[in-house]
Amino acid sequence: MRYALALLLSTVLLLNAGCKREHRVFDPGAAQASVAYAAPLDPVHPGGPSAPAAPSIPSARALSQYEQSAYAVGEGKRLYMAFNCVGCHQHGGGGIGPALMDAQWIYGSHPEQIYASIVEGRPNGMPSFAGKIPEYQVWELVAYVRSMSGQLPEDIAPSRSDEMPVVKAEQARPKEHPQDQQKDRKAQP
Amino acid sequence: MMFLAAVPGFSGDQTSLNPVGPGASHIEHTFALIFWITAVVYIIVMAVLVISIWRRHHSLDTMPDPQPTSAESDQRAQRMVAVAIGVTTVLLFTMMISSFAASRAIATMNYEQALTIHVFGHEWWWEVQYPSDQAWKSVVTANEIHVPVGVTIRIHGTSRDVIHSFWAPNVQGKRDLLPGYDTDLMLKVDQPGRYRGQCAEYCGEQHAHMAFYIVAQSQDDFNHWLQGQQKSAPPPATPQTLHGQQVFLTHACVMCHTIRGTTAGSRVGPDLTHLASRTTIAAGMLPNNTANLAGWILNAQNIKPGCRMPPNGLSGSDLQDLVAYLETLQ
Amino acid sequence: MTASTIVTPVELTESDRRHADRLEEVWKEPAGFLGWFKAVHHTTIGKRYMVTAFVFFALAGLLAGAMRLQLAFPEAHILSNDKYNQFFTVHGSTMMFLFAVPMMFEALSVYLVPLMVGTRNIAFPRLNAYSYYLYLFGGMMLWIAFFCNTGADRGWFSYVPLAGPDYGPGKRPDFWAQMITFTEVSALAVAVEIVVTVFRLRAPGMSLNRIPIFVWGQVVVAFMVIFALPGVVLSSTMLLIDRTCGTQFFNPAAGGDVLLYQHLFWWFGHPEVYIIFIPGTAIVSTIVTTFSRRHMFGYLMVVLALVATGFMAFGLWVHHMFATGIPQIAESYFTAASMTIAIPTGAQVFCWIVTLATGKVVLKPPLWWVIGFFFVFIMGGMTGIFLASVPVDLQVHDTYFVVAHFHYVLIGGAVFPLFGALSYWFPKITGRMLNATLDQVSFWLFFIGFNTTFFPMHLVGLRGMPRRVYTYQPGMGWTVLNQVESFGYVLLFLSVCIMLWNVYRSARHGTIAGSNPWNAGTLEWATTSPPPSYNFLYLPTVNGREALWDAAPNQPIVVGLHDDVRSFLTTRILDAEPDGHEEFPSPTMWPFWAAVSTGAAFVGSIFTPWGITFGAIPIAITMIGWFWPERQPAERRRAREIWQSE
Amino acid sequence: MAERVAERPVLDVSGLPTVQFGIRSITWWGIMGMMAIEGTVFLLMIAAYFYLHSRSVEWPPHSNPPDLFWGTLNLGIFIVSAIPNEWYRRRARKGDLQAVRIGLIILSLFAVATVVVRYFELRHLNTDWSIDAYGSAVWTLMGLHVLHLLTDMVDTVVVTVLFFTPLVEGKRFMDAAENADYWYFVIGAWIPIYLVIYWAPRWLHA
Repeated sequence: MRYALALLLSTVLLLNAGCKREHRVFDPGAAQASVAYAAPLDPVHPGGPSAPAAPSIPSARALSQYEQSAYAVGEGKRLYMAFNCVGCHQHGGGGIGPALMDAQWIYGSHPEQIYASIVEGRPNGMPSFAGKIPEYQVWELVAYVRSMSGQLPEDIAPSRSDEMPVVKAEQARPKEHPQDQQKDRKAQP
Repeated sequence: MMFLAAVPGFSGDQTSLNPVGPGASHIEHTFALIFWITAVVYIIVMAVLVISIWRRHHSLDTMPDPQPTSAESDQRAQRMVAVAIGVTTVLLFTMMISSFAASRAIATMNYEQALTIHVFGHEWWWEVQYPSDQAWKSVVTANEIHVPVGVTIRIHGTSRDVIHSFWAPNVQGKRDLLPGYDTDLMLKVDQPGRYRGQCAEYCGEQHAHMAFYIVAQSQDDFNHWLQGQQKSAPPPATPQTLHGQQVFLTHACVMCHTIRGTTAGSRVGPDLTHLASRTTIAAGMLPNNTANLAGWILNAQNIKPGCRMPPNGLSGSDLQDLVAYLETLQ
Repeated sequence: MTASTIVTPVELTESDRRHADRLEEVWKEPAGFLGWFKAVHHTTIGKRYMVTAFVFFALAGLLAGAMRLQLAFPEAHILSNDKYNQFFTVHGSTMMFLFAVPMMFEALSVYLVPLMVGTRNIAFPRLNAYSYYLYLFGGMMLWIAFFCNTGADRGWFSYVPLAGPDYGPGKRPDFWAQMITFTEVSALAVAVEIVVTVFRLRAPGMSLNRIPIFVWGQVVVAFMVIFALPGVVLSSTMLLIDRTCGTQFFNPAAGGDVLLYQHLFWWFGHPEVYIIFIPGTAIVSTIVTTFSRRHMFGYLMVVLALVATGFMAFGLWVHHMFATGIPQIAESYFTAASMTIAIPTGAQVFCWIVTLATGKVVLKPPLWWVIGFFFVFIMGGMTGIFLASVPVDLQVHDTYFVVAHFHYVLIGGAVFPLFGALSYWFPKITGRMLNATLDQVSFWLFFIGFNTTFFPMHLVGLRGMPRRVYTYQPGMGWTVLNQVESFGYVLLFLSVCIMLWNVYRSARHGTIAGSNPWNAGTLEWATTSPPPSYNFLYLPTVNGREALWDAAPNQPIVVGLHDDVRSFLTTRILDAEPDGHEEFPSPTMWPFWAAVSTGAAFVGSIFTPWGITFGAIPIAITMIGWFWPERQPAERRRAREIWQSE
Repeated sequence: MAERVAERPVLDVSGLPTVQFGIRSITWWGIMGMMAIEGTVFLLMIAAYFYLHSRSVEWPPHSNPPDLFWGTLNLGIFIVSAIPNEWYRRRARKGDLQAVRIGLIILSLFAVATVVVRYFELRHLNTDWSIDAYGSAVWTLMGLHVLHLLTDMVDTVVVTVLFFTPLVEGKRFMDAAENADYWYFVIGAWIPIYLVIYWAPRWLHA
């Protein structure tokens, strides 16, 4: 009995997390459906951390809808393969393009910055996908990319895929948090 | 056995009871045999049960004392039960043999001069390939399998993601497409026509909308169709279709779809080189016409929630031109 | 009857009364709120199992209603595809793992077997309590997750890779897999208790060939549980660690194999079907015997049939996988095996018919439910032959034909006998009769409703409707039949409501039953209704297959057990000659705490692999607390223990 | 004890033993049930191992089989432990307190020893559960037996402690005897698992 009550109470708390994590938005609505176009580049440090966000950057709440939904992150993972990001970045290990599962983030690891990297492209090879990918799918990609460096909760980040395993678990680097993220963590206690 | 399926408004193009190929008809014969045997047995057993209860029943309020059982009546009963079990065994054996015979007949379909067609299950559509030794001759299409009548077909399939099951009941029994396995399914269609098939293994959000059609046609029609499919897409003729092509190549479409003869070459979604030659879109869900095509492109998610086709916020004119262009892809 | 007057005398002598008081003192369940968690008597736990399992049955039934509503119209949008997938998965998983097995096996055997073999409690009563709490927590977990939109959505057998890490985002399949673990542990525990109870705790004289058929059935099931469930324990564990620890069991790219899961799952999954309906057939044998007023015809044949079924059940799991394309020789073998298993079942049917045909049939509600069982279950058996034949199976597999088939087998083979059992044993459990008229009404509603709902499914399946589709397109010729099915659901719903009302009313105002209202022959009727906390005033001895019918005019009773402790008599496995006496443990809170810590470990392991590792510590502590003896009882036992002579 | 009920024929069981061993004890049957369950799990897991082998061209895939030393050492320890195990099992049936105490201490030490060696075994499996199906199978099979071993270690230690409390009684001797029976099962289970994990890769290596 008491345990049942306790369970029910803890559930009410779980409910939020649970519902968010399992939430599946199939139809993101017109705003997010339109393809993402490049934001004007900051001439001073192109694509630098201060790059202004693209006009239709969703609010933090809308963002969390991607970063807290296992389904959205999973979709991001699927698109990461479908759009052949693997071709250059591998499964996060890096190759032609930089690795994504470590802490060296040339252009910053904020969602907006990754968004900009995908939509605008970056010097030395990262192509611009401007106009090619619907907003919400870009955000799903962003969420997945961030999950690769351990910036998303474990119960939301996808686990192994049905491909050749990338690294042995015991050799895998511990998930790293990019510096700017850590700064933020200190900044807002 | 059609009487089991025959109802007004039932086209009979997706039922095992209306076989149009040797595979399905062998199965249908076994089905009929088992059906009649079990039906008769069932009726007899139930009759015996009801009669014996009726003969022996008393509607009493108090429960009488247990009756002594007479040895000789039980011995008679024992003999009867022994006979009944014997009969059961014989009947089971009969049905088993006919089942083996059917399996055998299906298994011995001739692999040699069979036409090979590759079928790949995707969430939630079917990729169909007609391989050929010359690369330019091999054909890729989706959700519509054209076959020549009377020719043995070898469906060589596997899955690109989860387990699907290839099933066109009028033609042949189902066969799972498993990731990591290559499966061969032999079939033959004896009557021209369109036969519907559907994924029969639960495969996620849109398992319900994963249909395909087998189009059986004469050898000549088939060859003609195949040659048509081998061609690349015709270049856009009018300024409208030209703009439509531009829209296709500069928007999300190009990320997933192929149109041979253009720069669009992604294999994530169905090959659209001859989209207009197909009768349905969205894996057999909608008839292929202007309105459906436009609606599908605009917001596939509210037609087939969870499917891989994203909604596209295209302006009215862009959409019109795009659809116009796609409809030229005969 | 003679025996019953012997075991619980009609007029108690002075010494009987003193004896009864002492037993009551020793055996009464602890009182108060905390007492609820300490209870260990099999009747208490058994009743809890029944109520809980029935609640899950009702919940899953409501889900079915929602699904029928969605399917009543083509391309309906009453349930989204995401919701529908959760609904049918939770419906199936609940019915199989939280209703059918716990009700048919755990609930019935825990409550009835100790009474039927004439002992005072089930073997390992604390383990019994533990098993109940685990089952409860497992079920609650699945349903709470479901209400948090985390309901399992990959089907009741959660095939990989669909349920695997790559295609099952979030935690839905993990909750499913852990619910399995919970229920499996509890079922395994009960299986061991039942085997030991029946092999060692039978009343003197109840030799193997005098064990009631119901008990035989439950023993066979217990053994099947012991050997079948490890299969699903393994497959669900592999699924879980594939998802959380990154193992590669089901990843073809890394040498894994998706069929491995299916083999392991069906190694359990097929015996599961028999685990569910063998208790049903055992109930039928019991009711048929009582209401045709004669000993079961062909007792030996029926028992052998049960045992044979138990063995064969392990030889035909592959017939669930014919469509995956297995070698033809294997196909032939499994076809043969699947058809052969019809023979023992057939033999049982013939024996029942003969028993009725040569007996003096008294038509009472329990027998009506059994007649319903005959019509429905045998039909299910017949359609089973279609599935056993490989080629036919390739057409009907995974269509609504199969849905119809297994509902005929499972509802026919389990639910009809269960409701029969309800009206048959209700007087024993509550002490009052179930209202016969209402019982009749709910029977006819259920029988008609069931066939209206499920018979058309055969046809719609033959017309090519696959199972597990959240909707279908107009013009397929499926609409009308689906609407008929949905209408049938309404009747089923009404029937169950009436039954609930009947139970509620009768439990309060039903006519007093007395110890043996059906004048039946098995031992549970040899004590008062409801049974006292010590089951029998004096342990009975047995002189025939139907203990009460065959009792000698002066059937002896067992004396000489300590009545100041919960002592019980052990007898030899074959001839049930008295062998020794031991002592049941006293009521305690520990099993509850052990279950809580086990539950915490299981739930934790959904979110991190460390859940089990750290969870093991509290489990170990609570288990030690559980087994740690108390001082006085130990000393008292030491004072009067008698060692076996080598 | 209930006084006789004169007017009725009775079956007096008051003289029957209350301390029984082996097949005559209830606990023994419970333990047997547990063994049956665990045994089935092990068998199915071994079956799964060979099923995966049948689906793979190379076995073990691109890795060396586990190093023999530690596993074989453990096998040796297990087999040696059978001797004191059998000795105290017999003494327990006689109610020989001293012998059982000594035997239990020895067995606890053996249990701890095997767990320690097991740690080194795991370090020398030459594969990882996340690298391929072979690794997953090996680690899961190992994991199952580790779980099994730890359970029995805790169990043995607890019984040992009990035997140094004033709570000793006939029941405890039954526990001791059954603990010994269970240890036999631990040994018995290890032999096939040892063969599968250490020798199957060598024999099947193609």
